[in-house]
Amino acid sequence: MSPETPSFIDRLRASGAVVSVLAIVAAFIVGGILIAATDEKTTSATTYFFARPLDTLAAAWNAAANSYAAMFRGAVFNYDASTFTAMIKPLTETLTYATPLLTASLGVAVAFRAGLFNIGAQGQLILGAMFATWIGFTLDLAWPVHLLLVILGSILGGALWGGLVGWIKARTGAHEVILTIMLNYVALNLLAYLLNTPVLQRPGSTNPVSPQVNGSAMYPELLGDEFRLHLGFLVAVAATALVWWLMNRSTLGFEIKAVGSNRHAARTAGINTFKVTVLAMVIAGALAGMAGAAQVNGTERFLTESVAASIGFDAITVALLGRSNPIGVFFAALLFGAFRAGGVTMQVATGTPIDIVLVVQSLIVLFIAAPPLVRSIFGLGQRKKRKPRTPGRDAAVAATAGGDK
Amino acid sequence: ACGSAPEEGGSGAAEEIDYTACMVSDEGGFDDGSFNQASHEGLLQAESELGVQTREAESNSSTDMGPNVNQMVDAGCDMIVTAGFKFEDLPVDAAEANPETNFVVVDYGYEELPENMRTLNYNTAEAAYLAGYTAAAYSKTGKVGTFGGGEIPTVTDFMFGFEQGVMKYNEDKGAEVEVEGMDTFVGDFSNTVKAKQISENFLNSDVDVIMPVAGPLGQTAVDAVNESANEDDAVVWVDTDGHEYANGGDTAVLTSVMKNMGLTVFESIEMDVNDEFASEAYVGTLENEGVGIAPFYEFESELPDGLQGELDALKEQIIAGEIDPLG
Amino acid sequence: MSTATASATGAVHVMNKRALTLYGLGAAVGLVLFGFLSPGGTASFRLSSSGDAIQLPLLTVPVAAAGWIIAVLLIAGAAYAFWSEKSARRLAGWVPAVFALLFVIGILIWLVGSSRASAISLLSLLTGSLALALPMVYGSLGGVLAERSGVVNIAIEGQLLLGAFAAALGGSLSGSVVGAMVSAAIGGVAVSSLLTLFAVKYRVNQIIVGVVLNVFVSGLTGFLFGTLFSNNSGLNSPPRLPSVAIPGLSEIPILGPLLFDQTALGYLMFVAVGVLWFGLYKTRWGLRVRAVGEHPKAADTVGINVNRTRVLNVLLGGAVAGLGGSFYTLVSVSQFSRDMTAGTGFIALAALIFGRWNPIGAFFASLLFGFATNLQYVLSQAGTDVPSQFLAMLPYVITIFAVAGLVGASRAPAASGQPYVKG
Amino acid sequence: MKLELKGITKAFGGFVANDSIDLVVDEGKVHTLLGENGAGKSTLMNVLYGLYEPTEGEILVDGKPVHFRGPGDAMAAGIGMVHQHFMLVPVFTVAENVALGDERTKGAGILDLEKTRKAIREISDQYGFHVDPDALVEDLPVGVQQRVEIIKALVRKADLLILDEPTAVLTPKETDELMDIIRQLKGDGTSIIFISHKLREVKAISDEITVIRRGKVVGTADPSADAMELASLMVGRSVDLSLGRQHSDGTDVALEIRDLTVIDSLGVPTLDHVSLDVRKGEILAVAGVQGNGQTELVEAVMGLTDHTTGSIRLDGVELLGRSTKQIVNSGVGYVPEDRSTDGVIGDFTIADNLILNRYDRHPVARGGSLQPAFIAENAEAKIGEFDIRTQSALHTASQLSGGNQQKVVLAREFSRELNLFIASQPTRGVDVGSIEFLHRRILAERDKDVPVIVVSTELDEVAELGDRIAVLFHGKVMGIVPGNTSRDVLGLMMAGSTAEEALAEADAARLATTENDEPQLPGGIA
Ligand SMILES: Nc1ncnc2c1ncn2[C@@H]1O[C@H](COP(=O)(O)OP(=O)(O)OP(=O)(O)O)[C@@H](O)[C@H]1O
Ligand SMILES: Nc1ncnc2c1ncn2[C@@H]1O[C@H](COP(=O)(O)OP(=O)(O)OP(=O)(O)O)[C@@H](O)[C@H]1O
Ligand SMILES: [Mg+2]
Ligand SMILES: [Mg+2]
Repeated sequence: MSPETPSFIDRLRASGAVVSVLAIVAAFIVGGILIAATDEKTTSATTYFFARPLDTLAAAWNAAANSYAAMFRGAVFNYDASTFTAMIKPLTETLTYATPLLTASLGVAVAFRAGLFNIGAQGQLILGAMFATWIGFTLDLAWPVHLLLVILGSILGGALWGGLVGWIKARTGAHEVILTIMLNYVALNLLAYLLNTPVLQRPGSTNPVSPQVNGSAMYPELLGDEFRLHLGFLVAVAATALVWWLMNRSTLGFEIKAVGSNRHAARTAGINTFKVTVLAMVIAGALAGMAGAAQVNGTERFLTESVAASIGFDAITVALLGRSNPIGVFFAALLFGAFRAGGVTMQVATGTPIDIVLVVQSLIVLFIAAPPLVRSIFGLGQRKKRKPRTPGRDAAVAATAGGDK
Repeated sequence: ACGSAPEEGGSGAAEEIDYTACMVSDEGGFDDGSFNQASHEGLLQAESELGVQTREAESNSSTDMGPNVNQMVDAGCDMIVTAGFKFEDLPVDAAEANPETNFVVVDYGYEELPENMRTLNYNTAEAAYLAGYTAAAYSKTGKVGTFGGGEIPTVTDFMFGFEQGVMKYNEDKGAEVEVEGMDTFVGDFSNTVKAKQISENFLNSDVDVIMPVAGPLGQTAVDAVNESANEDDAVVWVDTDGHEYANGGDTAVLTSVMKNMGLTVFESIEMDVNDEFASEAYVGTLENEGVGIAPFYEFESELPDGLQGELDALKEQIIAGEIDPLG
Repeated sequence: MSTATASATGAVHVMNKRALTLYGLGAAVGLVLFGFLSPGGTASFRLSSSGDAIQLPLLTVPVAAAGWIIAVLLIAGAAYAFWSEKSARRLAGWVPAVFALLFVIGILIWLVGSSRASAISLLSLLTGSLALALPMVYGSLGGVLAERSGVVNIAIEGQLLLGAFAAALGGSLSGSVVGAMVSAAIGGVAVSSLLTLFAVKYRVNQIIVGVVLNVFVSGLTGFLFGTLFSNNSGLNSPPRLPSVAIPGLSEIPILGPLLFDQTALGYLMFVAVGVLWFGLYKTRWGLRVRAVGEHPKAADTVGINVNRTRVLNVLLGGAVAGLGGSFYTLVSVSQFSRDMTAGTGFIALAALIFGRWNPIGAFFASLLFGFATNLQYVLSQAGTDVPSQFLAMLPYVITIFAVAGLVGASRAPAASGQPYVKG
Repeated sequence: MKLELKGITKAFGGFVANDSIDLVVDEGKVHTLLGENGAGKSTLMNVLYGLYEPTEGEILVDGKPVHFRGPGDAMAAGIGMVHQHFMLVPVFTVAENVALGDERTKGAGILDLEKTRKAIREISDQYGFHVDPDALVEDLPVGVQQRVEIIKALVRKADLLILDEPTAVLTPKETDELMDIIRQLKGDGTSIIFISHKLREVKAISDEITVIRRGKVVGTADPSADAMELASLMVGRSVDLSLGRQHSDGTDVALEIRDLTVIDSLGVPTLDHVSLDVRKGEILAVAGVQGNGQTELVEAVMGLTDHTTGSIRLDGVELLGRSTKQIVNSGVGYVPEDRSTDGVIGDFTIADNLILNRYDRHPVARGGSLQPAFIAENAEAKIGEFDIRTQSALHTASQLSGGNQQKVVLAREFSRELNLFIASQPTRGVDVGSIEFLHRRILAERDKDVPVIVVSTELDEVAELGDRIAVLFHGKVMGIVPGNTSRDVLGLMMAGSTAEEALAEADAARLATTENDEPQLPGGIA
């Protein structure tokens, strides 16, 4: 068995399910306080707080509870809906949101394992999306073939952009954090440029939008027209499995982890660190590129400047939350997908600004990563000390610690 | 936000009626000091004056726009307004899938409209033309400037109209007022430091009238002008009336190129409430007052006499189709 | 991680192929672009603005001639570099700097020559570079402070943003710029204290904490902006921080307006860069901080409290970055808006790495960014045929070339990113 | 200073590393701690130095109980420590390292390094250290780094100096110099706690010896005691220090190195036209002071150096120009000098470290896919065979002690048929019990007719293992001498004499001094 850095799941187990649940509860409480504090009914009730304090509390409770209930209805199960379809739709929305996030996060995770801090999923996704879109609307092919080409194109686009980072890093030792940040901006500007030229701009339009991709280039919907969930999700699941195999069972994964943990020892053992650095970034880019196809050929159908949304950045958090372990990443991506989906419903139903989702989301990550804090918040005693371990140095940390080459 | 949003449920709120009007913003959000905010005010106006229920959703990213629209449908909205071109084909798909719900699309048009859809577009170049003419007439240095947030038609239309207005002034008066910045774009609609610097670059190179077409970033130009040593520097505001909306606008805003989105959104809702909704591609023009320029307020006295007359004449010519504000 | 026994064989004094390639490439580009592909004509630079006391004449250079001269100098520089390499001499430290400067001047003349501008205001270009760099400088100084003590600070963006927000709120409530700036610093410290709480106390991966804190601050400020500020615009109208020209000095041509007509934040920036550099390299405090960042255990064994040093440094860094954030709402624009820092914190992160974790390096790296960004705006203002999107790429592409070629592998403080556990 | 430790107990979680240890160190005496790897010596010293809080027990300085909350307190009480792994900041200068924590300032916190430089020069002159205060520590040889550590303690006026395995990384000459320094310090009244696995030194320098096993004091010994006796006391069983080996002349030449030249990044040749032969079934020991090209020699053979010219032929096949992977796959086994950096991957499990250089070969992998079952079986087998002390094959390598990490490396390299075996500093920092084991394994490999190169700065090891000994100086071979060549001759060659010169000089010296102050030890190891 290869070593696995403790995954999100491991953390759950290790920190005790109770603590994890409490972490989530704590995050929701903080979010709830924010919601209540800025809720108009609550604030107006505070004006007569001393007369009827319970009013304030009730209003605060209502404000927070309604928001969260809406979030749940939007992300998991809509118990208010009348039809079965509407009831389960939230779950499918969660999966739809999670789809591009999942592969992009896997990309970030693979790079982490190679000791590279890849902030460039955003740019890699854009390149993938450009390739996928172009293939999607220029070619006229039968369905599975066309879609397959689109996926390959997105992989190629992302791989190019990621590989470029790997190559420069391996050749010159330039810090990948700088390279990826810069290439994100370059990709974005390149996209903006191409969307204003005939290469990607919709004929007859002066807006920076691409034509719609052909039906044959689309991921088909999995559960019919009622749901947005598309085949891309299954492809992402397959990619997860593949990455799991890659990182835990394949010789290439072994090399990646070896270089990521100790490039000197890896080199001494005969591993070609140059090749591995480039390949790891190629794979990372390819996975992020696939997210581009999921965006355009799964849900959006056409390409705009905002195709990457904040997926590339969320991917970093997801990868870290999943401890760079494919299975951990999978569940972390679902969690984030649920937040996105739930946030939309919450906003529509209760008018709570969607930004609160970001707050709760980030608090959950922090709390889950620091069980002792949660325990002390809830006044639980320290658990029996586990056997002390050498502090696990994450590959990611080693990565920022410098371009020692 | 620029200025304060009108308080909802203010005085004389109308009786509540069983009608829900909904709105979805693009990534800018309803406080963007631009088209999202302007459209949003139409919704708030409908709430207070017509007594309709409202729902609103901001899109945090492009991925939220589709789900937001769908959520609105599911929430039983009678009308859904989408603000901004970024929704693209999304509202059409939604409109076709939900014939019971009416859709209003701001700042985007389609070749064929579904029965239950109204699009609201604005020929901002017409008003910008007048503003350009005014700016040229006002400029003491003979240099005016404009810049955009991103290079998109809803932005560049303003800029082209403005440029043509200046050209017209040069032609009519034999002047040589230059327009700078036709290629200058901040690159986004949020980076205030960059936008501020662009404004200062203009002022440093003796441009004395700036028209920023960059949503919330327009405020940076107002601030730059208010801070500049030169008393004459001024801003041409866009979308709303900057005299009220911009922070410190009263001392800086020469005029504004107004795009009456709030009003037209309100009117669309009103139509539907009165069962008069019709599928239509509305285009706001000088003629129907969907676009226009704001009064000059304090700057009135600094403009050449007779300017108002010239502007009125130009307006007539544009309405009559004798002048193409896009050149 | 490197131990005390790290051998000297990794020393990088020697020039390598990569640097040589870059010199060659620079010379070749110079020859082809500045020489053969010169747009011809003249390029004019305005050296003073209309309001200045002393008016300087327009500086006009013949583009072709200047291009050839620069090309020849670049070739000479490259030849010198090759010769040094061949004869195994150490290249003098000023050579890369002068080479890069010549190259930038060449590009500048070429770009101005091929633009439609009658004249470019050099002053505006330079003052603008400084203004664009300002929040970046503060951000990267904040980062330097944290990373020098061994804590990776990805949360610069969040510190700037909360600083901007707090300055708006604190300024509006107190009605004074000092109140605003103090609030901004407190905002930055608030982010830092979360960073230290999780990263130092609970030893959560520092990068996770940083990344997450950025999201947290974005969400929090966005939420409060949408609720608190949108209902009370009075909370979002901070006072302005005025520029103060230093009498006399500010009248010096070029340098005067550039350096001596600044806001308090501008003057403070120069002071901060200098003080931090001096502090880090010349004082007891700095020696200890650097030791903690390089080899915490060694510091511990001589009685230095590692985690306390880290906490204090990260907090101080937060105060600096937060203060920089106040630039957004006190100088740049008169109110807070959502996500108004627009990724500057990440560029600041790049700048501090580019600047090799040194305050002065970070300052110049930020300045390079500011310069490239403003060059783009100054050129586009006059009108050029280069698509705006390509001009917009300029700062980023220049940075990539710079880190890949001239700077290369930079060495982070060795313990950066690693929580310290005794024993 | 007189130091007393009374009933010191230190537990990590449930694991007791020190179990009520009593120890008395008298003023001006050298008190040695002996014990296997992991016996708890370093832990005890860390407690004494204030790095660890003792679970129980007390420390008395000159009869008064003291309580250290951190190393600062210990230093203030006059205790200095030179750690097993140096506590120096590599990118700092010597002066900065010495000043750290005890800075002289010009007021207002501004450093006054000149004062520190002066102090360094004074101490350096007094003890003949030859340390440049402005040199960067990372550029210094380990021996000099160690002197910097000692200066750090002396500047702080330490009355008691702890030296934790100070000689593990030193050359014989450096070791001799250190011994002189210790004697000088002792003469000045400084008390010293000395930890070493090298019995020769221990016997030469100690005034008292305390032996620790599994965290407990198991006895004291007299410095004049027999080395075998000491070793047995440490390990708890009888150790046969003499391998009783036969020298071998080997058979056919397997490895031919011709005119091997390596240029470093500064353009300086670190190996200069080196030519060597290694025969099947012989051990060629390569001796030399660190930094004279031994490292480059083995790295060149492994394909790890740039700018390498000449020829390296193994069984007639040219290795130069091939990738490290090709060289490894052609049956070259390699134990690198720095095991924690180059030998193992700390974050990887022991099982994975055991397949680090054949992870992609049958039967570890099939078609790009690792075979976990095989990897697990392999790990169990090797852990048993090499007596690697761990609870599980899934523990990470960083959880192992140095000696056990070394066993992992050796187990990995001996997992396959070898055509050449190279070991660099194979027993550095390893206790006598383990050394015995490791040496036996290396000899066993030779006896399988494999050509072996052992690089060591340890003269005892060189003499013990080498069938022939090559001495490198400044990148050149000073000569190749038989395995039984005396220490004196080897020492001279390492300092730059040719074999002939060295032999002549050593003979002269032997005639001059008939009495030898180093007691002869059996078996030559000790
Ligand atoms: N921080 C720690 N946490 C848990 N156990 C530890 C820790 N440090 C040391 N140990 C355990 O304490 C025991 C003693 O270790 P120590 O380092 O004192 O050995 P040593 O005698 O110095 O060995 P060596 O001769 O190899 O230097 C070891 O078995 C080790 O597992
Ligand atoms: N945090 C820790 N948790 C558990 N065991 C530890 C910890 N830190 C150190 N150890 C153990 O302490 C022991 C001694 O560690 P140390 O690094 O001192 O080994 P060593 O044998 O002295 O190394 P070397 O021979 O390389 O000098 C090892 O067995 C190691 O596993
Ligand atoms: Mg030890
Ligand atoms: Mg040891």
